[in-house]
Amino acid sequence: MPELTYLEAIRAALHDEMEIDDRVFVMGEDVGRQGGAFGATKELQQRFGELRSIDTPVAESGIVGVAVGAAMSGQRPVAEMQFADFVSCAFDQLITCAAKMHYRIGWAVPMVVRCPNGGGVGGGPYHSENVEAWFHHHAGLKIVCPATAVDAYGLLRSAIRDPNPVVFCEHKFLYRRVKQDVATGPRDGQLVPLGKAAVVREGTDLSIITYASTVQLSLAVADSLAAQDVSAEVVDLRTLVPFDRETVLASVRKTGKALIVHEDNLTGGFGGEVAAVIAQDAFEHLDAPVRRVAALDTPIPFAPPLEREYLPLESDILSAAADLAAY
Amino acid sequence: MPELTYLEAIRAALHDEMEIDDRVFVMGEDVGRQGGAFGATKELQQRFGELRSIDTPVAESGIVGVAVGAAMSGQRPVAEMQFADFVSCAFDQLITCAAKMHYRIGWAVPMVVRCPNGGGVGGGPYHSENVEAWFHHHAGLKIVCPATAVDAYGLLRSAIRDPNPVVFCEHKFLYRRVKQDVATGPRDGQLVPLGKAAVVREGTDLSIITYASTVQLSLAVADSLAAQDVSAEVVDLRTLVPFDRETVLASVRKTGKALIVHEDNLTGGFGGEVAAVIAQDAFEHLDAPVRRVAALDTPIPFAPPLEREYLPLESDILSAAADLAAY
Amino acid sequence: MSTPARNIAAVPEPAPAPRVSDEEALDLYYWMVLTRATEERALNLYRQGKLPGSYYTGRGQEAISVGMATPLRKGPDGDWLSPWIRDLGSYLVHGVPVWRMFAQFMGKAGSTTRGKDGNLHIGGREWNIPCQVSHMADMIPLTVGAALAYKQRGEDRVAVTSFGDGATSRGDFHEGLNIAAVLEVPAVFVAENNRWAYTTPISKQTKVTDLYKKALGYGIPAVEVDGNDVLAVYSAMVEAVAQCRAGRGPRFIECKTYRMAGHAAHDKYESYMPMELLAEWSDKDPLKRLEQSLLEERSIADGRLEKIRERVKDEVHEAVERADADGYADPAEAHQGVFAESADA
Amino acid sequence: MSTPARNIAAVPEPAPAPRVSDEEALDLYYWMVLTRATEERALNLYRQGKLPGSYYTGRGQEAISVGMATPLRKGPDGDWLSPWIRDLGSYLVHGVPVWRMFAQFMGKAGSTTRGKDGNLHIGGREWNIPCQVSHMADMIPLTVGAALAYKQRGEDRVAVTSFGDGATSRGDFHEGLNIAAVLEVPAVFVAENNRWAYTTPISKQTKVTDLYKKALGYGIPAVEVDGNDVLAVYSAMVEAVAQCRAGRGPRFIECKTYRMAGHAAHDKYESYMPMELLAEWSDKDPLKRLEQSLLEERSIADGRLEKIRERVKDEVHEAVERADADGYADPAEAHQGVFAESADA
Ligand SMILES: Cc1ncc(C[n+]2csc(CCOP(=O)(O)OP(=O)(O)O)c2C)c(N)n1
Ligand SMILES: Cc1ncc(C[n+]2csc(CCOP(=O)(O)OP(=O)(O)O)c2C)c(N)n1
Ligand SMILES: [Mg+2]
Ligand SMILES: [Mg+2]
Repeated sequence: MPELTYLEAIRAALHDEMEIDDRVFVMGEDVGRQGGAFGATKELQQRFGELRSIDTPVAESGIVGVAVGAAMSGQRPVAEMQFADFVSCAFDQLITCAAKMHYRIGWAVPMVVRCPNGGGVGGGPYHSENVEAWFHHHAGLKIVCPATAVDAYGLLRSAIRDPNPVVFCEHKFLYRRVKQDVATGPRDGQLVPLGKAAVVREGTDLSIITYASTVQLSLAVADSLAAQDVSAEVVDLRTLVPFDRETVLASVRKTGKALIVHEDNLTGGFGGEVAAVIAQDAFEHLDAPVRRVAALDTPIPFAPPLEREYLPLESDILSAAADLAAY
Repeated sequence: MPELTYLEAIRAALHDEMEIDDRVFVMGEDVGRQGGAFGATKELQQRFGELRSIDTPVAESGIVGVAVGAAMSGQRPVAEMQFADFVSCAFDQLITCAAKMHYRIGWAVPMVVRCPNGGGVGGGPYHSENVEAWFHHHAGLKIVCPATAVDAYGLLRSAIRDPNPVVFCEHKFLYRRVKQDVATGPRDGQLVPLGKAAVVREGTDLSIITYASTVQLSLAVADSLAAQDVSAEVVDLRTLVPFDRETVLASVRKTGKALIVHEDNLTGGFGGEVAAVIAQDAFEHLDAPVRRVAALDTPIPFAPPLEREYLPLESDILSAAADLAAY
Repeated sequence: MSTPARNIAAVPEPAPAPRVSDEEALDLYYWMVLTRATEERALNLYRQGKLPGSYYTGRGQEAISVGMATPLRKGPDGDWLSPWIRDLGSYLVHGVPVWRMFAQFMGKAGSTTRGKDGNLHIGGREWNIPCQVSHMADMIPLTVGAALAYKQRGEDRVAVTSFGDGATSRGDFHEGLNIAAVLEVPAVFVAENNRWAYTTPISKQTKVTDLYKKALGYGIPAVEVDGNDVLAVYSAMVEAVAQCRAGRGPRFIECKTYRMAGHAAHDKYESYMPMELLAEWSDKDPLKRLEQSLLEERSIADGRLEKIRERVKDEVHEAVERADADGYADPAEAHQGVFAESADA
Repeated sequence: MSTPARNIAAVPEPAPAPRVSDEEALDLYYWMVLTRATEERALNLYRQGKLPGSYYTGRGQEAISVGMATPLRKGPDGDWLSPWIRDLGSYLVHGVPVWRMFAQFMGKAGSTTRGKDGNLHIGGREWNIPCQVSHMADMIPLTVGAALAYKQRGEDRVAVTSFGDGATSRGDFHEGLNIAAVLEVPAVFVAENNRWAYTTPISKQTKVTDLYKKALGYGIPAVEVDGNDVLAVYSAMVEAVAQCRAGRGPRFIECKTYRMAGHAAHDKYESYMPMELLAEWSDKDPLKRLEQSLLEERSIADGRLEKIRERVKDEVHEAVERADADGYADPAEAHQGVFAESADA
């Protein structure tokens, strides 16, 4: 089983799906010969040819719209946004065409839009956004946010096979910083189903509900808490839509306390939805306020000290968790 | 004081601001000679000329981008989307340029984007959307959702004077169905400040927190509850950003129970954010789960029986409120 | 009487307009009469308060809707056709039964969307008609995507979409056409220049009121045809489709026409559309013109036309009855179908 | 040696290229040398790990960045200028002090964004330079809006923006240009055709690789100039600005050039850019060409150029020192400024 980075796992998933399914192809700016800005599609053009690894003009709306049409016509497009931030330009195509086609006419749109997400890389306001919460309001789109290499691989393969449009949020900060043994291979690779959260650490005193880049931070916080005799459970949502409400509610019902953590900014982030579900459906088990830790409600500043201020840090999570534990 | 419909109040606000401030102008598809699809800009071109009531090509992204540039150059543009739904095409300009300009460079962008919002008018999936929750995630945009003619007038004037980009959500269903005496006039018209919720009915047993088209429904529900000796407080948020958290929290701390209602669909709606704030900051006063009543998490169906099923009805609100009161 | 297509870009001259046989011309006549009759009936139903929403008519543009659809292959494995809201005729020609059009307008369960969408937001896999959205020009990139799929699989199918002059102002028109050109996909773009977008005259829409010239900016071969002459539209389409099937990349056809009524049934167009122009264009009515050509140039007996008109009358009558008798979908269906369970459902 | 601009649309012939005086030419030289020196220094700083993010150089495109900015009026009441990321020279010419450029790259408090944004996302009211966003072509509609404001108020100001060949594929390019044409606003669009967009050659960006031809689709008069000849760019710009100020609507200038390095400092461009072409274009280096023209055609003494180069060296040195010495903004500032308190702040 090869040890792969998160980024290599993504490339492997693309490769393996392309290998077993002729309908799968990648498209986007510079994805072909170059293999994309981050190398996620590297050598796929050399292996599968120009018709299955398509360099496009700079036109995100067009790219996503073309993917919708191809998906409806029997293909399985995987469109790359060079940075997640630019999916703003494709917002209309995603919510208007991709999301609502099946509901209206029963015609499936099996496609994936890959979005290199997230901050912590000195990218400034336009190369750091977390875009997952731009879409969960819009019924018809699935949203995936892997935190590990194994999940990146397994969830991307599931996303490609899913008959629905999937916004696949890859966290750039994790690309080269996270490594894992990943079971790959066109036939033997290990898929991870969409819609299932993972309890990545069991605990009894409080639940930290999180996804993507803040999963590692939350696990580190759980370690620190353990040293203080606090037992924290960590739930990695993995997919936001479908939302695994049962796993979240079961955890909170058990621990009685919920801390929701994401790198995305607070207001309108997915955490609000999670908090609302808990406040309605686990209310009777709650022993403390539902807390959220997230980034500032501002654009993402560029200068390193400002960006650090913007992002939720391990220490922010720890202090919120400790407060909650002591409540 | 003239009795005006909600729509007439909007037209009056535009007229009165244009009358006292040469920098204010309207632009959009068919807003000129025609006065817009709904007549909100009727006769403004005849009164103020073609340079202050501009018919544009069909290009929402261009329209909003042009408004941003004009706003930065000393004008006070009010751009109309023919239907709110089409603001999807201008999403990028709103979140990328309008929202983030001031944070980055301290250069104000005083503009308004008027969005005829909402369902209940047989408009189907693409002429019925509520778009307010597309934007609260994106720091830098104000969001206004009036429920009455007085507020429509007063909030629109405040929005035009505000130095920030404002997404002004007008509810089409209310356009001709809501009427009120409105104090108008370029100098004497009554403004309503952004960021202040209104307690439109006082009560002690539960708080119904709502905005726009569901305010009337909630008031009717409060009447029904009163007949059952339940005293419901109704809070009309009026603006979602800035969010009047104090008024909401004060109400919930008083009543101990919160029911959040909006016409927009549930998941990712603004109600999730409200619920999260309550679950964190009014937890100690809560005597019951935080409940939400909203539309289905689906596109908005066209056929009348399906649309009725989709929308939150007075009876849905009433039964949730009664449950909550009995909790 | 067919106006020859004017070729713009530096590409192979179009083949001479194909000879249209009498039978083919009569077929075009049938579809145009059916289109007109369906729309007239729908407008009446709207006025009687029997259709929710509003009603958008394509009266006067039937030569385009019928002419562009006729050369296409039908069925799930046929050509992709994504027509604009003026193009009721395209839906009929490409296979949608008349009664389902009425069911759609009424929001009934028999509509192709089961009442979930209205208007000409009609479609289905069985006809390879995607269900258009309201957002103008959005279907252009989708059409390019369908064409790309055919090219990827080496199929000689084409993907066709139509749109109005107003749609040419939108970014998706631009992005879609540019990508189509660069990727050399078999797509045909049909611009219906009826000189109005709601109340906006084309002079306020663009400085380049000959829309075929816009295709030049993308390197897409373009022709301009008389959009009120069904034989001209049909011939241009036959040629464009042939070029596409032969792998020569996308084609653009501008159909010059005029909007013969308001934007929609509720639009008081008399306040802004010059009556003289309406009268002038009324003389160019595409159905009248085809009729004349059939009677005078082709010496077809009026009886044959009369028979077609009678047949259509019956068909429309039956269609309305069937749609009327149809029920609404169960409200429970409003909850269903957000996600697909399988891609082939 | 100035290549005459080629006029495309059917509009008044441009006036003969204005005679550029020796003093003006020397001024252009100063700005080009300053631009080159600033960028070389910044690139070194990047390589030393002193700049966060990446570094984007406009080396080889200084004739455009300097030539287009020079004819504009400076200051808060001057012309709007929204330059592309290759156009560091435009910022300098239009008024931004060199040290603040370095402060920007370093993310320091003295940056025009107080470290909130990086790269050439630089601006401020005092120079009438909006702060560009990353999203290509987004600044085009904004520029049209600024021009609209000037037109509404009857001011003879112009609004100018530049962008790369890649940006022409985006919807906002299309919507912005079309609106500008229809509203006849005083905007100048400067396309910098350096034949690459990241790793994508122009042949995969568009079939119409002469970008001035795209302006035709909007009815905007367009010229094509040698983008490595600062006098040609300058002259075309003088003319375009004059037309705008005279109320004759928007203008489009395509500057043909070549990208002389990778997309950004981290880009291994050797893997995809043909070396022969780079060598060929290296001979056309705009700075060398201007130098030659000054020395040979204008017979200016080398000493004067040398003095300019020395002055620039000092200025850049001081600028880096000042930026280096500058601190970061207080982290508390990250919380501030989402909303404006007043429109004039
Ligand atoms: C993106 C978008 N903006 C606005 C509208 C509202 N709208 C519907 S049809 C129309 C005018 C259409 O004009 P045109 O494209 O010329 O087609 P025609 O109606 O003349 O056939 C407008 C503005 C829309 N449907 N989509
Ligand atoms: C909307 C959008 N998509 C993608 C990108 C990523 N990106 C940054 S620069 C660039 C290429 C720019 O090419 P061009 O416009 O030719 O300018 P040049 O770099 O050649 O000066 C790309 C694709 C972006 N900035 N914005
Ligand atoms: Mg039209
Ligand atoms: Mg370029």
